[in-house]
Amino acid sequence: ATPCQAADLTVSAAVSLSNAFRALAARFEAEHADTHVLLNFAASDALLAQITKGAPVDVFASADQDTMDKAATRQLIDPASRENFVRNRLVLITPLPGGLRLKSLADLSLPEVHHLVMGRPEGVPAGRYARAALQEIGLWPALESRTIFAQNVRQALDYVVRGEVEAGFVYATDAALQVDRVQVAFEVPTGRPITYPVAAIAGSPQPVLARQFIHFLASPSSQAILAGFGFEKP
Amino acid sequence: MSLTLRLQARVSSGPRTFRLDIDWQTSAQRIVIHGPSGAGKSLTLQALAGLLRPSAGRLAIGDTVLFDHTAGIDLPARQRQLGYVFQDYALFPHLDVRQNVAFGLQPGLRNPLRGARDPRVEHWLDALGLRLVAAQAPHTLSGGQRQRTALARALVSSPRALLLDEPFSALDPALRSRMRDELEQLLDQLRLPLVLISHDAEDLARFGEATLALAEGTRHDAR
Amino acid sequence: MSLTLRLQARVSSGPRTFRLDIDWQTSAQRIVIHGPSGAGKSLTLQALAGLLRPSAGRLAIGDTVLFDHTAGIDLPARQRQLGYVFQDYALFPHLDVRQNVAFGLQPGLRNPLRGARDPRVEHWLDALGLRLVAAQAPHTLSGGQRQRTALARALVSSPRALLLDEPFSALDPALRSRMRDELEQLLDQLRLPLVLISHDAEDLARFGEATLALAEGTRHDAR
Amino acid sequence: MDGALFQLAWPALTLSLRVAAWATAINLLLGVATGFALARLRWPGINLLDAVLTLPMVLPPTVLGYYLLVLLGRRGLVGNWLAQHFGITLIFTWQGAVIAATLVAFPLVLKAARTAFEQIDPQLEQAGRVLGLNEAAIFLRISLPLAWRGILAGGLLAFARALGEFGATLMVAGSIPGRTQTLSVAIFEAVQAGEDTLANMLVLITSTACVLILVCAGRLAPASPSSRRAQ
Amino acid sequence: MDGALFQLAWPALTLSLRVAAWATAINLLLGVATGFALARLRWPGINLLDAVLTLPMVLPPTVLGYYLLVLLGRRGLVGNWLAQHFGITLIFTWQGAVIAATLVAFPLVLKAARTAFEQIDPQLEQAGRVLGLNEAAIFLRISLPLAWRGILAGGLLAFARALGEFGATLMVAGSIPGRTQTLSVAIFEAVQAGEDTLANMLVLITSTACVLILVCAGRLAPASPSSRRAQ
Ligand SMILES: Nc1ncnc2c1ncn2[C@@H]1O[C@H](COP(=O)(O)OP(=O)(O)OP(=O)(O)O)[C@@H](O)[C@H]1O
Ligand SMILES: Nc1ncnc2c1ncn2[C@@H]1O[C@H](COP(=O)(O)OP(=O)(O)OP(=O)(O)O)[C@@H](O)[C@H]1O
Ligand SMILES: [Mg+2]
Ligand SMILES: [Mg+2]
Repeated sequence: ATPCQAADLTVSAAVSLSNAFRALAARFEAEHADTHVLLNFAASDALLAQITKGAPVDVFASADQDTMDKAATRQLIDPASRENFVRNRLVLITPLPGGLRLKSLADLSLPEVHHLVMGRPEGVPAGRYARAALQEIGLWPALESRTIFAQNVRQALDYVVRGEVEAGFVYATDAALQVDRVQVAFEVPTGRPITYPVAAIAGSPQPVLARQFIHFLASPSSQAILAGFGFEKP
Repeated sequence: MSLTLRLQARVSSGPRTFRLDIDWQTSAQRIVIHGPSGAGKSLTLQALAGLLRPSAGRLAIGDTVLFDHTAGIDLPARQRQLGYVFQDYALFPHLDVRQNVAFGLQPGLRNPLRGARDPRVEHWLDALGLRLVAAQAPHTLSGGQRQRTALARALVSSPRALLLDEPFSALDPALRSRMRDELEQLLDQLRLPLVLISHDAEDLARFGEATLALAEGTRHDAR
Repeated sequence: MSLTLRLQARVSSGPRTFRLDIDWQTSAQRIVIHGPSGAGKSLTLQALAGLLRPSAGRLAIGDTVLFDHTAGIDLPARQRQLGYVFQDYALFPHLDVRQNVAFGLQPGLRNPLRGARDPRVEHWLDALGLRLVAAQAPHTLSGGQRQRTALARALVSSPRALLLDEPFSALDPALRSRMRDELEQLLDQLRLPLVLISHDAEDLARFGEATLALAEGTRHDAR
Repeated sequence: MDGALFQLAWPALTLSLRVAAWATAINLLLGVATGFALARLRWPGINLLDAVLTLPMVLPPTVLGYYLLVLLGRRGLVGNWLAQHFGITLIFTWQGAVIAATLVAFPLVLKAARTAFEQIDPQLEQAGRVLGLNEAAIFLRISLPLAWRGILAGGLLAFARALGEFGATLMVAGSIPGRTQTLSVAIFEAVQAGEDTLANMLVLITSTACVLILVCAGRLAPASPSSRRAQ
Repeated sequence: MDGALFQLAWPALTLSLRVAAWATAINLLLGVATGFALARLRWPGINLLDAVLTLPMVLPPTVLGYYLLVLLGRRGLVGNWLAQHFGITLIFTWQGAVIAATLVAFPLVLKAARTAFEQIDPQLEQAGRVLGLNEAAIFLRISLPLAWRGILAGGLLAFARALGEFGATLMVAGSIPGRTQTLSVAIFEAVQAGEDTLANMLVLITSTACVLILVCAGRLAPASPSSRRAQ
C-alpha cells in the first residue's frame, strides 16, 4: 500500500457529480501547486460504507442530506466543515420523439402511462423525493403498481431514453445529458430543496487542504463550472 | 472373395514420417497379415476400415469397392459394415461389457440399456466366456477379458468381413485355441471373409489361406 | 532369491467380487505365473508392486519384506524399487518415448527434458529397437513399440526385481526371441530376480525356474 | 423466518431459481453445441472465435445489460422486430432476466464443454463409426456421455453465476417485487438501503438454496466410469 | 485514440491487466491445490465443501465487496490486524482490487482443476509410484501436466472474470483514476455519466486486449498430446 503523500487529497463524490468534479479537480490542482486530487466516484451509500469501514478519504460530497446525516451521526465527518454546495431540481421527463404530453403529476394516472420509473426510494434519493411528491397529492397508492424502481438515476434515465416507460423522475442535470432524446415535462415540487452537502472527514490527515477544497467549491468560478453541468447555486 | 489392397498413405509425428505403400491382390477368403512390429500392419487394417485415408490406391473386398482414388470413391467407415477388433480394443468406458457387445446391434440414437438382453449378445458372451463379467466396466477387466469383449463386439453384428488386429494375443493357449475354433466355425457358417493380423504360427497355418508379409510399410515377401 | 507370496485380497465391481487367495513360496530366482485369462495373475503382480493392498498375508522378495499383515509392514510402492511392465503399458501420454524411458532415472520434481540424452536410456532404446521412434508420442506408436517402450522404462532404472506382465505378447516371433535374449542377459548380469506373467510355452521353458499356475484366484497346479 | 421476510424472500427465491434453471438449460444446449463445434472444427481462427465468445465474462454485467437494453428494448433492433411480429416484449419480464443471465453465464458452459470434448480419445469415436453409427449417434452415444462430467461442472458454475447475476438482469428486467425481482437484486437493494440484517438473511437463503442444488446436481454425473481409462 | 481518452484508458488498462494477472496467478495456485485435494480426498462431505466454495459465484459482487469491506476495512477484523502489525491498508489500493477479483474468480479455477484431476487415469499415477516417485513428484510430473489443459481453460475464464469484475472491486478499492480505477470501473462510470461514446471506446479497448491475451494464453496448452490416449 502506498501511503498518501503530503499533497494528496482524496475526494469521494457521488457518481452524478463525476463530470463536474473532474473539471473542478483540474482547476484546484492548478491553483494549489504540489496538490494532487484523487477522485473516487460511487453511489453515495457505497461511499458512506467505505468511509465507515475506514477508507482513507479526506472530503465527502454526497448527493443527498440523508447520507451525510448518517455520516454525521456516526461521527465520521467534521460537522463544522459541512456545507451545501449545489442545488438540483427533480423533473419529470418523457421520451422524445413521440412521448406523452404530461402537464402535472395528476396526468400520471392517465391510462396511457403504462409504466413510470423512479429510483428505488430505499436507496436512491431521487426516488425518495419522487415518492414523497406523489404521496403529497395522494396519487402514490394508485401509481405504485406501475412503477419501475431503478437502482440509480442513470438507469431511470435510460429507460425513458429507450422508450421503455412513458415517464420518469430524474434530476435536471441528468435530463440535460440527453436533451435530444428526452423532454422535461415539468419540474416536480419537492418539500425541501434538493441540495448536495460536502464535508471534511474527521481525522483526515489533510484538514487544511480539505477545508480549502470545500471553500473552493463555493467560489464563483467553481459555481460557474457547476452551472455548466446544470447545477444551481444552493 | 477377393481382396484388393493397393494403397499409399503416410502418417507423421513430429520429425518422423511413416510411409505405407502396398500393392497386393488375392482371391483368398482368409488372409493373415504378419511382419515385424512397426511394419504398418495396423495402419493397413485402419485403411481398410476407413479410419485412415490413403493418398492413392484402391481397396476392395469382394465386389465392394471401399476406396478408389481415381474413381473418387471413399465409402465412409460406417457404411463399410466391417467387424474390427482394434489392437488396443477401444472399449467404451462408460458402458459395461454387455452394453459394449450390444453396441453395434442398435443403430439408433440411444445406447443399449444396462439390463437389456439380446439373444445374439448372450450367445457371444457365453461363447467367449464373458458371462461372469458381463456387468463389469471395462476398466475392471483383465487383459484377456478386454480382448474378448472387443472380439464379441466385432462379431455380434454380422459384418460383411472381419478385420482382427492380433485378437488372441492376450489369451492363454487353451482359450486361444477355443477362440480359434469358435472363429473358424463362424467363418464357415457365414462365409465371412477375414483379414487377420497375427504373429502366431498357428494362426498363420489355420487362417492363412493367403498371407501378406509387411516390413517397413511395404510388401516384403509372400510366404 | 526367494519369493514369498501369501496373500488374500478382493476387488469388486458392482455385483461381482473377485477373491485372490494364494499361499506359495519358492527359492527360485526366476518365476513364471500362468493360468487362464481372469485368473488373477495381473492382480498378484499388482499386489507385489504395492498397487493392490492385500487384506492379509505376507509378500517378500529375497530379504526384503514388502508386506506383512501381522507385522504391520506395508512398504509403499515407490520404495519397493521394482521394474514393472503393466499389461496395458501405462505410458505417459505427455512425454515422448525417450522421456518415458528416462522417467524413473530422475527421482526429482522435474521430468526429463525432451532433448536430453542419457547413455543408459540410449542403450535400451537401441537394444529394443526404439531409436527411430524415440521422439514420438505414445499415441502414435504401434502396439509392439508401446510394449517395448514400457519394457525399456522398467529395465532402465536397475530395479531390485522385475515384474513383467505379458511383456512380449505384442511382438513378432523374431523380435520376441531377441527380447528374450536381451532379458536373459540382463538377468544374468545383474542377478535380477524376475516374476513374469506369460502364456507362452517358450517363456515358461526359458524363465520358469519355478512356475505358479493360477485359476480363479488361487493356486491351481504347480508344473 | 418471520412473515415479512418470507413474503419478500419466497417469490424472489422461486423467481431466481426459475431464471437460473432456464438460463442453465439454454446454456447447456447452446454451450454443448458450440463447445463441440470448437473442439472438432480445425479452422485456423477457432481460438479467436473462442476468445470472442468469452467476452460476456469480461464486460461488467451492468454494461452488458445496457447493451441488451439497446438491443432488446422497444426501440432496439431485436426488440422492435419481436414486438411487431409476435407482440413480445422482453423488457421488464422474467424472460428478459433469463436472457441476461444466459448471456452472462454462457462462456462457462462453452469452455467446459470444449475442454471436455477435446479430452475424448478419438479412437472411441472411430470405433463407433466402424460399428455403423452416423455422426449424430456418435455424438449422443459416445462423445456426450464421455464429456458429460466436464460439461456438468460447467453447467453448475453457470447455474451459480445465473443465480448471482444481477447487474444485467436489473437492467433488462427491472426490479419489480414479485415479478422480476430476483434474490440477488433483493440482496443488493437491502445492502444499498443499509438493512444489513435483511441482507444477511437473504444471503443465507440464497447460499443454502444454492449449496443444496449444487450438491444434488453434482450427483448427476457418474463418479468414475467415464472418467477412467478402459483400454 | 485522442489524448484525453488515452490518458484515462491507458492507466486503467495497465491497472486492470495487473489486477487480473495477479488474481489469475493467485487463483491458479489456490485453485489447483484445492481442486487437487477435492479430486483425491475421499471424504463424504467433499461435494458439500465444493458447493460452499462455489458460493462467491452466487453472491452479487457488490455484496461480496461489502463483506470484504467489513472484513478488510481499517476497522474490520483482518484489516485492523494487518494495519496494527504490518501497517498495511488494503482499502483503496490496487492490492485490495486483487483480493476482490481473486475471490470472485476463484470457483472458476477450482471447478476446472477438480474436473481435470478427476479425469486422469489413476494407473498413470501408479506407474509413477512404482518408478520411485514421491507424491510431490507425481503431482508435478504426472498429474499437473495431464490436467494442465483443463486448468488453463479455467484460468482463462478466471482472467476474463477478473478483468470484468467491478462490483466487489469498486467497493474495496474505490475508483481513483490512475490508482485504483480499473477499466471495468471506468466503463461503468462512463455509462453512469451518460458518456456513451467514451463507454463504447473503453469496451472496445477491454475487448481487444482480452481477446488478444486469451488467444495468446490459449497456446500455452499443448494441442493434443496430453489430451489423447496413450495405451
Ligand atoms: N499417428 C501416427 N503418427 C505417426 N506415426 C505413426 C502413427 N501411427 C503409426 N505410426 C507409425 O507407423 C508405423 C506403423 O505402425 P503400425 O501400428 O501399423 O505398426 P504394426 O505393424 O501394427 O506394428 P505392431 O505389430 O507393433 O502393432 C510405426 O512405426 C508407427 O510408429
Ligand atoms: N478393479 C476391479 N474391480 C473388479 N474386478 C476386477 C478389478 N480388477 C480385476 N478384476 C477381476 O479380477 C479378475 C482377475 O483379474 P486379473 O487382471 O488379475 O486377471 P489375469 O489373470 O491377469 O487375466 P488376463 O490373462 O486376462 O490378463 C478378473 O476376473 C477381473 O474381472
Ligand atoms: Mg499393430
Ligand atoms: Mg492380466
